[in-house]
Amino acid sequence: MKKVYTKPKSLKDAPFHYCPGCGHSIIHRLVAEVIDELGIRDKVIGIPPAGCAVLAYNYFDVDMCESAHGRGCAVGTGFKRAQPDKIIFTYQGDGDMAAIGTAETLHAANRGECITSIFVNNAVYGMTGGQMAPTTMLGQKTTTSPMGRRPDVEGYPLMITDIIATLKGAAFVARHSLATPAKILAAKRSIKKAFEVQMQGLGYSLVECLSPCPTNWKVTPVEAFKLLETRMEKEFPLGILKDVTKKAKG
Amino acid sequence: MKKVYTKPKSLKDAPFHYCPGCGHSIIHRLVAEVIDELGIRDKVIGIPPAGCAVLAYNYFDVDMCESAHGRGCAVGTGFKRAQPDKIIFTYQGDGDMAAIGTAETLHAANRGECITSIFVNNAVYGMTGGQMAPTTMLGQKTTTSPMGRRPDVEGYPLMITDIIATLKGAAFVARHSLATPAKILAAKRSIKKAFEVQMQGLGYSLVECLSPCPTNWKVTPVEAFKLLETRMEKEFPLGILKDVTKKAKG
Amino acid sequence: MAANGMIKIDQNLCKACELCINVCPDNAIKLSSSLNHKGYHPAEFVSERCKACALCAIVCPEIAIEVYRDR
Amino acid sequence: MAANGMIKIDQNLCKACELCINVCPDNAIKLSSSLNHKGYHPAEFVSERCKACALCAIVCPEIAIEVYRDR
Amino acid sequence: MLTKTVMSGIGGQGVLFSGICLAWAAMKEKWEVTYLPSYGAEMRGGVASCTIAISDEEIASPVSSSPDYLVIMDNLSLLRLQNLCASGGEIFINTSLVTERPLRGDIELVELPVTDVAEENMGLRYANMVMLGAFIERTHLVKLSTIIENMGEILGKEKAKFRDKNIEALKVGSRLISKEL
Amino acid sequence: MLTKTVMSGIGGQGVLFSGICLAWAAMKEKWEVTYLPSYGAEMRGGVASCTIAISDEEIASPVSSSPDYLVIMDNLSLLRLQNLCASGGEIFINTSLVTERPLRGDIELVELPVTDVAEENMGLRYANMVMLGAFIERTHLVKLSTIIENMGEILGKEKAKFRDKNIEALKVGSRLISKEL
Amino acid sequence: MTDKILMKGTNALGEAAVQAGCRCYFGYPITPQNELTEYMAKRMAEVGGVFVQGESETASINMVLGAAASGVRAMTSSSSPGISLKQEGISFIAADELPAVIVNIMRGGPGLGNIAPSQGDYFQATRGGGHGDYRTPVFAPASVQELYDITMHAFDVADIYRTPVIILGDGMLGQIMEPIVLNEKPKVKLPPKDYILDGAKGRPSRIIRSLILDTREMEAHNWKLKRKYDLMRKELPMWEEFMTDDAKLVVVAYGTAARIAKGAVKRSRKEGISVGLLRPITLWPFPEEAIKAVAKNARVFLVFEMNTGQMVDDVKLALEDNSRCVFYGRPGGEVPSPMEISRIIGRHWVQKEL
Amino acid sequence: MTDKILMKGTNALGEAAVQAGCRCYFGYPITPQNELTEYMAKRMAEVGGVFVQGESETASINMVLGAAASGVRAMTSSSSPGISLKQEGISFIAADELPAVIVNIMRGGPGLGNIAPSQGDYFQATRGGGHGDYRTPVFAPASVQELYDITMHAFDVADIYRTPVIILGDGMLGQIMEPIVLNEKPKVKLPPKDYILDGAKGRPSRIIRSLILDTREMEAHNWKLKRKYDLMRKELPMWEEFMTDDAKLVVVAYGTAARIAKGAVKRSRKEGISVGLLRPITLWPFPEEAIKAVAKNARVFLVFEMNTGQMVDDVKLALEDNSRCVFYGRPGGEVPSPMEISRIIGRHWVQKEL
Ligand SMILES: Cc1ncc(C[n+]2csc(CCOP(=O)(O)OP(=O)(O)O)c2C)c(N)n1
Ligand SMILES: Cc1ncc(C[n+]2csc(CCOP(=O)(O)OP(=O)(O)O)c2C)c(N)n1
Ligand code: SF4
Ligand code: SF4
Ligand code: SF4
Ligand code: SF4
Ligand code: SF4
Ligand code: SF4
Ligand SMILES: [Mg+2]
Ligand SMILES: [Mg+2]
Repeated sequence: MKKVYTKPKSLKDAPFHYCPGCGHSIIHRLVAEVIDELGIRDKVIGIPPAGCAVLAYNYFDVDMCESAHGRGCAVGTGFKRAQPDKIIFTYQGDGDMAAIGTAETLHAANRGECITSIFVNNAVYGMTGGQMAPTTMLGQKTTTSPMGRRPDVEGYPLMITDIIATLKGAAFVARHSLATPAKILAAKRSIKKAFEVQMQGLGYSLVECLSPCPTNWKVTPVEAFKLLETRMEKEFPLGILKDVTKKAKG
Repeated sequence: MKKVYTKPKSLKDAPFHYCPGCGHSIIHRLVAEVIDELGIRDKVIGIPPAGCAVLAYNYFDVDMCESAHGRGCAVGTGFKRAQPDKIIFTYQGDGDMAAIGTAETLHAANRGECITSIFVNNAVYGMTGGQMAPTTMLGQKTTTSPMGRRPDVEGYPLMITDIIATLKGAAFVARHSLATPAKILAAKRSIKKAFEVQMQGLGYSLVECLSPCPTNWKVTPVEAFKLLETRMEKEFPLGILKDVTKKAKG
Repeated sequence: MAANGMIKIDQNLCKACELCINVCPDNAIKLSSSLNHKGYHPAEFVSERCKACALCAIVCPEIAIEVYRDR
Repeated sequence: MAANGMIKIDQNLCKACELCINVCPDNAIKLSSSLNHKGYHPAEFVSERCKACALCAIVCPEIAIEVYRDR
Repeated sequence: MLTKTVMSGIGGQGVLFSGICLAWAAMKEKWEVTYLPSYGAEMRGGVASCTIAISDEEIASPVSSSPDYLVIMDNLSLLRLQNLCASGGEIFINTSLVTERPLRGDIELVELPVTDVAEENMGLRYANMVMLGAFIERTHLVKLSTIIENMGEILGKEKAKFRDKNIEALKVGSRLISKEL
Repeated sequence: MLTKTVMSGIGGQGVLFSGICLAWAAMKEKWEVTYLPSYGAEMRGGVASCTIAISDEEIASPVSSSPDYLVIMDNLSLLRLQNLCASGGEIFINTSLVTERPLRGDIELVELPVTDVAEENMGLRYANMVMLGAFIERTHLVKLSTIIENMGEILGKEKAKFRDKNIEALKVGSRLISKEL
Repeated sequence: MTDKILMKGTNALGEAAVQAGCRCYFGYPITPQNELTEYMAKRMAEVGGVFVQGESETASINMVLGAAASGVRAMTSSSSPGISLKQEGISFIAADELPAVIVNIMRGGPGLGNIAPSQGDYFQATRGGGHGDYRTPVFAPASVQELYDITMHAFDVADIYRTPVIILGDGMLGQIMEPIVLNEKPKVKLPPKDYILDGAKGRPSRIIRSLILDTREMEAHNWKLKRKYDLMRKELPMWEEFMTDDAKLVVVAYGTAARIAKGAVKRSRKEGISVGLLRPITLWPFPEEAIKAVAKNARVFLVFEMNTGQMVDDVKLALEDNSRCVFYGRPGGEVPSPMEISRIIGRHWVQKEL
Repeated sequence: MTDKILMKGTNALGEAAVQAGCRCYFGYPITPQNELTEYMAKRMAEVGGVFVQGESETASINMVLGAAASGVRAMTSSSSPGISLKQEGISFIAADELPAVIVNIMRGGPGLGNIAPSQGDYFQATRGGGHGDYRTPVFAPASVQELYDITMHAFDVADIYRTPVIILGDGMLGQIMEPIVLNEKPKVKLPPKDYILDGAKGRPSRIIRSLILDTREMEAHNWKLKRKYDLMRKELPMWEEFMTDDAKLVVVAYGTAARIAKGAVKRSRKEGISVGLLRPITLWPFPEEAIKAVAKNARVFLVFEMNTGQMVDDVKLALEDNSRCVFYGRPGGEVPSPMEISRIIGRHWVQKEL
């Protein structure tokens, strides 16, 4: 029989340390598959975050450089400016990208840095144990919003992806979800597009993936994936928010 | 004869240290007039920036607390949360608010902090001698964009005010210009509105003022005021970008 | 019509999240009654009806599933 | 019709930016030929035609101008 | 006398709570006591463990490089910790999940199928309490009655509903030892 | 011998450039030299000043608490600096703008209407060069010719167009002294 | 209440803050101190205080500044990398002379390091990791009870001297549970807060600022701060001595390291070694006089730190004789056993022929 | 070129960086070092290098990390408050063992302070203001020529030891213009950059990281760094001695303070006082051995700093006799004259009956 689905080459042979049903490793796989398909493994430099994916360098079989919490896009800028021919991606959680890293993310996008950000939105701080994230939804209970996020006290879920889509330096911006296999494949298509846009030198690209954190949502993995559809996608509408290659054609 | 225009009471009797034709002192006067008119002098706490207006506490006759460069909205959050009955305003330049302070500004707005930011956009770092600001316009020469700002290298002017207007926590957001007496008076109306919105507890309010920096633009004051209209207002369209009180009525 | 397929599940990688079970259109997977060395009851392939659609592999967070097709 | 007005310019506050001169609809202001102690040729009020419109005061960055009206 | 116990399992097995129960009881019985959880970068699926030191005088180090007692709830824990146990110490093993055994001869093994027992009686999640009941019945570090009396307080209001089943599990555990003896 | 000169005016009057010219010439004439601008929070309108130290040996401090020469281009500078000048020192005053005079009797005053002179000849902005010409003609700290020869290099390519008028102003300034003598 | 309760270090700290009247907490999650942030989230809601999860550590410390300038007792907490991000803010708070309590539950470093107990931030805490001439009192409790008591004290110290105060713990102190007594906060006479900004009502407007362009004024301010620090040096030092009376060898250690050292001292005593422990509770001001006093009898000082050697400088500065000072370090999160330290004690005992 | 040219400190530094092969500069404006940032903006464009004005100091230092990990010589610069904001990043670069040059043109502090020459950041620079056990070489040049030469050296040191290096100046050194010779960069054998990330082409993929969860590994890394620092302590110290041979009193001062002290020494010598100057050029590693050597003849050390007393600790640590050490400080930006310092020298000369 023919093997039709197996581990991508750009991943090492290490078992993941993530919780059962965590979205991070699915997204790792998508990125690795894209790297394989584009044949760019030997040109890629990845920048994992401080967050549950901090150990991503143990999984990706490409050059990887850790970043301080939130500074992925600044570190990425350093790499890209120093080596414009390399392909740089940052991999960041919602806290990393949209709280402490707000300025770095926004300004890298605004400068049109040709880097790609994979933005894993699980609406919570996973690694540190379930605190409120900028993307925590109204009413959602976390350890630091024990009464559920209240708009008048903790503010609103921050739509950082939508903000970035408004920036002229951003070339490709999309939001996806891992809720179903079809959606997972759609996310992969956008990740591929994001890398391609970078390779064409068109500017900053970002793919947000709504991703489950069963542990901190305190539900089973299957429930968590359902919540992606029934809850998160309502707050964070899916879609391609910006694609300069489309505009060019249109 | 009746005195019809004189110094507002909320300003001290100190001559300004600003350069000839600088917009900062005009904006100081507008804010002071609004404080006088609202009768809130004894409830106001102002937060000047690191920037040319760093010495604003020498001019305003209200309680004033210096902020580290870019952290005005964080300091303001501290004040407002500790004393919800006080009226807090931050006074910030473009570098302060939209470069180093990006995260603090965005998140305070997103939390809907009931504070008011007066945002002085002169498209340049005034105090430090004319470096590029996030709002420096394409082609504009500064000491750190000596070839003129290039979109592919230095990125685009950051429309932070427009971004803030998209945030649910922001209640009133407007952009004005000092180009003519009529526009100056319009700016004042918005500043007043911004304070009122704060007093009504509706959320974050921000008034951007396009303001001349003749020194670093290397033109005469009269030319600088003309450039406000012929150049800056083209890049930064004036208007009230958000007003929740209008929506409530409509 | 449907291809004849099968999957291999690396039982020691599996964390019993049941996502594969949940997506398999043919109910071809279930949890094993034995424990793996991580303490999970891992998923196991139980059916001949697999059409190698790979949905299970696409959702498996542990890349524990390899999919094979007869043609 | 137009009110009769006048302005007072604090010559030591004035930095000769000429903004007032530029906006005055009645050309009622010009730069003085003498220097103030900051080294500027300050603005001075030169006309009887002032209608106390206060435009000059509104633009003056130094709050150097006070406007008076007869009624 | 200073006695140190390390309890270890995979996250979710409740070993941390077991440790707190033990520490709480020791406190109520006026011992000096420290409780130290291990805390890892991994949220779930990783090994969770805690160290409880009980003594009649001030406790210097709350960590333990060679505990007197080891309570092992899963294979990985055994793998990581088996060499730690002091010579002459005892290792309590949850035989329902732990398929391996330590090779050392200088320690005593106490083998208990607590997960199975819990599943049969109160439910899978009470394996930790079954183990704790057995552990106390055998070690006599504290009185089982002290834990039972304080279970309500330990659990707090939010988790009060688990009180009865926890107590039941403790008792089942203690009987597991008595039966064996 | 160590000689320190402080030049001061309001921003835009070009005293910093005058100072650089002086320092440059001193360097070309193989003196040890330091040039230190004051730099303030105020961009324009504030006082701008610089200190030039010229010596035949290594210069310790480039600042000066009691300069030998003071060059004063405006009233505010006089106000701030008049007490600084060393006893027996000289103060060069731009009488076109400086209406005040120092009260001290232990210093020499050199009064020159350089702004007026510049305005009449090359234009207002050359007042600094007129003053420098006069200053050098009187102090002989360096040779005027050294500055003139190096003016092109000092200005650099971008500002080369000012070379001739600068030189002219220097000469006018030096004649201002000669005439007075 | 004198009944003991079992409490986690972070929670004891949080509860003490609440009891001390802290009503504003601003922080950002970071292991191993998340439980403190989470505790404050819960408790501030209960007591009607303010809890804001800042968008970063930088934002949080500046929020503290605003709350402190409002006259409210304010606190933030973090762990090593997050504390580095607060350095600018701490420098500002020190310059503004505002009271604040800053908690650093240290982790292994530098960089991201790990979350194990470590004492790598001693210099940063005691030398002012931020810019400029300032110091902050630094408290290093060694047990949950002491953490509770010292936290209440820290708020008083902050108010009395108008200064940011640092509480320095490590992951172990934060995570450990021990029985404690919830002692009442001692009553302390505090100076009036006549500097706060609460609107210029019936008084002239006030300014809080650290920009002092005039160099003479700036110098005066620096010397004013220095005088304050000198006063603290006199008034604040705290330390514990254990069996130092007849000790020829004295172990100097703080926090978690000191606990272990104490166990080691007990062990070594049983072996007939006359060894004692001097445990600085304030790291700044450093209990120099205590070292000097003990040095009259003791010959050798063994400094034990969970780093590669930082406090050892302060001991040397007090001793003025580096040859009497030896160092043992375990950086990176390995917590040695009392036995290990007593081996080290024994080795030096023999080598130095004590 | 051996012709002298008149050059501003900041520009000389920038030019030296360019000559040393620095091709990536990331910075954020702050007085009194703006001219350096501006110089780099111009020069990087000319030499085809990278200039990015970061959105903050925090961003800039992390950009430096990325560029350094790419194998390109990279630099950032700032002044005191901005340097505080870089502390986390510096700790990461040190942990990652990446080379970088970080310039701090100090201003008065704490807080916003002022922009006058000051030396308040000595501790921050020499003790690792960031978290964790790390050190950075710190160079403190005292003239524009030295600034030029040392900057080139700094890049080599960074590469040789794979470490962030700090160049510590003050507003005066940055702003002053002096004639300098544009010396050529000395040729130095550098280790191969076999750690850089440039795509895993024809080699296994590489990782740069500072997270080391395993405590034993972390400890090993800490000791590895420590060994490197010990090596630097041996190999890096630089200092200047002036008239120390027969000096009974030795002034210890660095940077701008040392210039003034030198003038004072000359003056005092004329009055027959046998005084000398020891000027540390590296502040870390501190030239301890030099102090010890001079201390064989000299009786008293007068430490002069433009702060309230920081380096004085290092002198005391070297002397092991605090009574031989006196301190004179002028914080906040007042630059004393050589005469003032020679007065201080005279006073101690008399008081100590030298
Ligand atoms: C400066 C700093 N602050 C805080 C932390 C602690 N920290 C690590 S990851 C993280 C947030 C994790 O949340 P997110 O970015 O959403 O990633 P996730 O774990 O959810 O994937 C935090 C706060 C840190 N490492 N460094
Ligand atoms: C942390 C920090 N970085 C940099 C500075 C230096 N600085 C002071 S003001 C300023 C920018 C001024 O520009 P802007 O905010 O636009 O205000 P403006 O002067 O133009 O009104 C900078 C970079 C500082 N004081 N602190
Ligand atoms: S905590 Fe959440 S995000 Fe982190 S590994 Fe577990 S499930 Fe994934
Ligand atoms: S530099 Fe520009 S912004 Fe600053 S005071 Fe002068 S004109 Fe105003
Ligand atoms: S490949 Fe498709 S049919 Fe086969 S087991 Fe997987 S999900 Fe089921
Ligand atoms: S999806 Fe993968 S990990 Fe989850 S149960 Fe199936 S095989 Fe196991
Ligand atoms: S008030 Fe109006 S008319 Fe009168 S001087 Fe001013 S601008 Fe001119
Ligand atoms: S606007 Fe004011 S400052 Fe400007 S010239 Fe007129 S009076 Fe003078
Ligand atoms: Mg997250
Ligand atoms: Mg600006």
